[in-house]
Amino acid sequence: MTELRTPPYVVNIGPQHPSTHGVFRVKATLDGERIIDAEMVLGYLHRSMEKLAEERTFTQNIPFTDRMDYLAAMTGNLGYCLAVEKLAGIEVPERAQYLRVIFAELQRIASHCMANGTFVNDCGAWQTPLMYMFRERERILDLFEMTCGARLTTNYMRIGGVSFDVPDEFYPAVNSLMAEMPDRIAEYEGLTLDNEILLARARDIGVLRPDVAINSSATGPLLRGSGIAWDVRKADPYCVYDRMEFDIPIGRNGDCFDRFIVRMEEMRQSVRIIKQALEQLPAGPVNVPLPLALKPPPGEAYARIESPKGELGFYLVSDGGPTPYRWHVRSPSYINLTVLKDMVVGLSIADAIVSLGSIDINVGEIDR
Amino acid sequence: MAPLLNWYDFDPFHDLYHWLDKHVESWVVYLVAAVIGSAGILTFVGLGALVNVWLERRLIGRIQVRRGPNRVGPFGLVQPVADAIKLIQKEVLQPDAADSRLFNLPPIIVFIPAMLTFAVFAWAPDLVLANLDAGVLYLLAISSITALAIFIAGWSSNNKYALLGAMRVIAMMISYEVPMVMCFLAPVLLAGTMSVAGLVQWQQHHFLLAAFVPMSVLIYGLSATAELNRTPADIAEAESEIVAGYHTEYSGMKFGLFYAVELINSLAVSGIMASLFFGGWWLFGVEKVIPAWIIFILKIYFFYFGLIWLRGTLPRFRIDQLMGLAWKMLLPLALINVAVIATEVLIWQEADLGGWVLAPYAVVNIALTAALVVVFFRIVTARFYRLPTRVILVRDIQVPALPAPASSALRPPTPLPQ
Amino acid sequence: MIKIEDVLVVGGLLFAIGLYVALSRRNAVGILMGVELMLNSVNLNLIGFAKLTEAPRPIDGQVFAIFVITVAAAEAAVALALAVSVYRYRQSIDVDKLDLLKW
Amino acid sequence: MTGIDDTAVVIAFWVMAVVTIGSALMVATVHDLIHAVLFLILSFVGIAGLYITLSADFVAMVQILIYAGAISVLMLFSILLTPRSARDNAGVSYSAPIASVAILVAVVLIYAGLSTDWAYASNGFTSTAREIGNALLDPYALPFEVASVLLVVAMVGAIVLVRPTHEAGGTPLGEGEQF
Repeated sequence: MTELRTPPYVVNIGPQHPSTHGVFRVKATLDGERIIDAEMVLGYLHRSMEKLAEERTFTQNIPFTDRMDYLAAMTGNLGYCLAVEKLAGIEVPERAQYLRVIFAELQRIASHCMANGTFVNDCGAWQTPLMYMFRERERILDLFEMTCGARLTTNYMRIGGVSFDVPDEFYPAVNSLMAEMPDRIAEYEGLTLDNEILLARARDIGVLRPDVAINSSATGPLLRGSGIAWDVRKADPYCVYDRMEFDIPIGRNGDCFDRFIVRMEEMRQSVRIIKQALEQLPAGPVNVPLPLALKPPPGEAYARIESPKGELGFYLVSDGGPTPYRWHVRSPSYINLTVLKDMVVGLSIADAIVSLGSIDINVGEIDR
Repeated sequence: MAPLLNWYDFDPFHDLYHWLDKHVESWVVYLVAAVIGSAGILTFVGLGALVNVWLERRLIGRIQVRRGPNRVGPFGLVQPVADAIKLIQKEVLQPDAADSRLFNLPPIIVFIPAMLTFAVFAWAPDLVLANLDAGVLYLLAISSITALAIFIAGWSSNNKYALLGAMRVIAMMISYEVPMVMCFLAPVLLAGTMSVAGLVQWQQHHFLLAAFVPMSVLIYGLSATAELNRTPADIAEAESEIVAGYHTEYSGMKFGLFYAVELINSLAVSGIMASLFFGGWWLFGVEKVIPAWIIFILKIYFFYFGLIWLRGTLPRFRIDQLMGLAWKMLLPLALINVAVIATEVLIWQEADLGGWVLAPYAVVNIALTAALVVVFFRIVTARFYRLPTRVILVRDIQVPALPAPASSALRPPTPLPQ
Repeated sequence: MIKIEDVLVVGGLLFAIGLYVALSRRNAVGILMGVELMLNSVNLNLIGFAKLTEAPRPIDGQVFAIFVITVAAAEAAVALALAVSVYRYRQSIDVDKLDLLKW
Repeated sequence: MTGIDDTAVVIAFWVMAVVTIGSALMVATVHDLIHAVLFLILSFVGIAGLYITLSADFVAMVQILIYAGAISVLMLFSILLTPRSARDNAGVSYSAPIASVAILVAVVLIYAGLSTDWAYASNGFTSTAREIGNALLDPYALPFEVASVLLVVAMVGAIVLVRPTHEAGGTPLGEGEQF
């Protein structure tokens, strides 16, 4: 099709499009079906969180982090709380640290289920893999619900710990889920990884070279898919990740398929971490008493965690008052999205959608 | 039992026909037969569309570990009616810049080939609405009209997604018609007739054609999904890529018509598959116990189930992959198939062998098909299995040494002014 | 009663319309459409003769029609390829503008 | 038997004739080239109907398959490959003399058809598909082979024509041209 020149024309993929995972627009210039230029247009979901946060107290800002990456609220909470704790110098009780790890990893599994399910959807499957993965995501959300009462926007992590200790019925539920999970992941893999159509759609599509990945500061499965073993949990351990044993999965080729299988394997590693954390879970308080209006000393702090999408960083500046002076988020979705243009120019629309799906963006986090 | 069997064997119609034949002009008989037959087919198709809505949603639900519609009526059986009422109530929008004269045509035009297909099916030994001499060719000819309707829909919507969908349909239709014609050639050669009823009759005397032309069955199955716009070949309405393809701009009952036609076409394709390759109403003598048309409908639904299964299982091809499949895989296979079958028929006729020769033919053809498909499949998929489909696990952070970045990236720090 | 004259009248009208279209269009595809109409009218006549006149082997008319359709398909493919390639060089398929051989 | 006198067939013939001629006239008169092609398709389908009334069902199927399914689709394709500005169905400025020539041709053809003394018959065909097949492979075997060669040549020719040459990668499209 490329040789037979047709007049180039512009197609707006989004903001209302089944595959943009929210409201975000790719202004694609097409020659036939081939994309010759792509321009990301962001801001349809901008809620001005960073500015709003400057008017609210440190504690009041936690719900914002739920609503950034609403598919991974736990990790959003965690990153912010870590930053505030670093700023104010708060020690978190050990049990809370373990609970944070458990819930962050559960959230990672849930988020990866969603990411991989929608990725196969983007490849054209008719919802089936998504439904399979939702089955387990549902049980994880049930665990969240029994612990903190919310399923999606959990607001569970608090400054100085977590809001509630886990109830008694949590342990059998999480244990049975963790016992089943490896089989389930094997089931997903059996259903997808050896499917030639999926391979044809995702192998060698949207290849991100390692040097480009590093130069564009991509993180998370996107970076690991390109074959670079980088994980904030290993590089800069927070909570109790340094006591956990887990491996970093990396891809070989840096294509969409590699990102997909990296996520698959990360789920398995998360199960490993959760099992270890449950074994080591000590007794004790789950948070420390803090004043209602927390006033960290003047200064700045940056805390980063490995969220399901990549490196989630919170940069906070305090002027000694009850509200942050500056509240900045390094959101992985936003930074990972910047490589999309390099990936998709020259590909067809279908491939562009697959590439976009493989980055696993969340527009709530991009636009904040 | 005999009187009971009568009414649903459609024998009264035969009597009516013979009675009419004696009393009125032949064209009146023809007209009456056509009206009754069309009414019967319309009934079947109308009911079929309703049943299929329920069946498809329900089965896809099963495949997707959920329940599917189960609220409206027992087992959600009234769901299609609820769907239809909803669709009728919805506002029918039309884009301002649409070509309004053309915009309203496609939902009607797509119905024509969908309905016409059923005319040549042999529902029972003597129950054919139009026993066309060139029935197989007729099936191919009218299937091309669907693509035209889809093209008009995509073109007149004045929507870029719709136009992309329309272009995809046209390209795909041209490509898939070729292997489809080729794969129909094989059974026609073997049976020596192009009439669908004739093919069924041949199978009654010999055996299911699927045993002798397995390659055609495979090729037709794949081409049919492309012709139907169902996964894995639903590139014309690829939801995740071009929203809804050619029917992006259709709403309300206009969309409903497209939806119904898709289901009816699925039935039609299943019917073609059942008649041409799997014996139509014939089933090893069972048709003497159960009315033949019930057997035929059951066969149709068997293949329809296969289509639903495919939809629930497979991702979608990319357009160029789909084209490649047609031209690089299906067409050579179809040509080989035709050559083999032609040779066999030649040997059969020239050497004046009996019907027994079909048994070794079946064995040879099935073995050949299996071998060829495996070989082609290996060749096509070798590229994807170049790399393992599992990840590498590493214990620790390791950042490989990268080639030095471009000069602009690293600058020596500028000394501060004194 | 349909006689051969009826077919010939229809065919003649169709041929005349095709001729008009072929001669009066500026667009190359339009000209091709006219040519196809003319070929079709010829086919109609051939099939009419096959059915409605005496012949030693009546099917010949239909065989001829098949050949005409074959040739028409080949001709359409080449003509449209020409139109596309002309368009590529001249950005137009308006035959009035293809006057390179005029001086 | 000097013609077809089955009432239904006669009615069908004239209905199809009106459809064919009417849509052919529309081809000559509509402004949008796409509409013209669609009317052309209707005309082709009408001609296929005429074939059926003249008991040429095989040729009718081939007609729909080739004309409505392939040639017109090719036309639509090549129209879509050209920009919107080139998609009018305008006639040349001197269309009046052409129309008179066409009318003259029609008159001559119809007069010739009506004035000739035809050997009327109404031939029946048992199975046109079989008869055509036998005719193609027996008396017309050579033309049949030649036709296949012609098709191959046409296909190769078409591919060669649209294949881009490297030095003349085609002048880029007009800047403002968009769909």
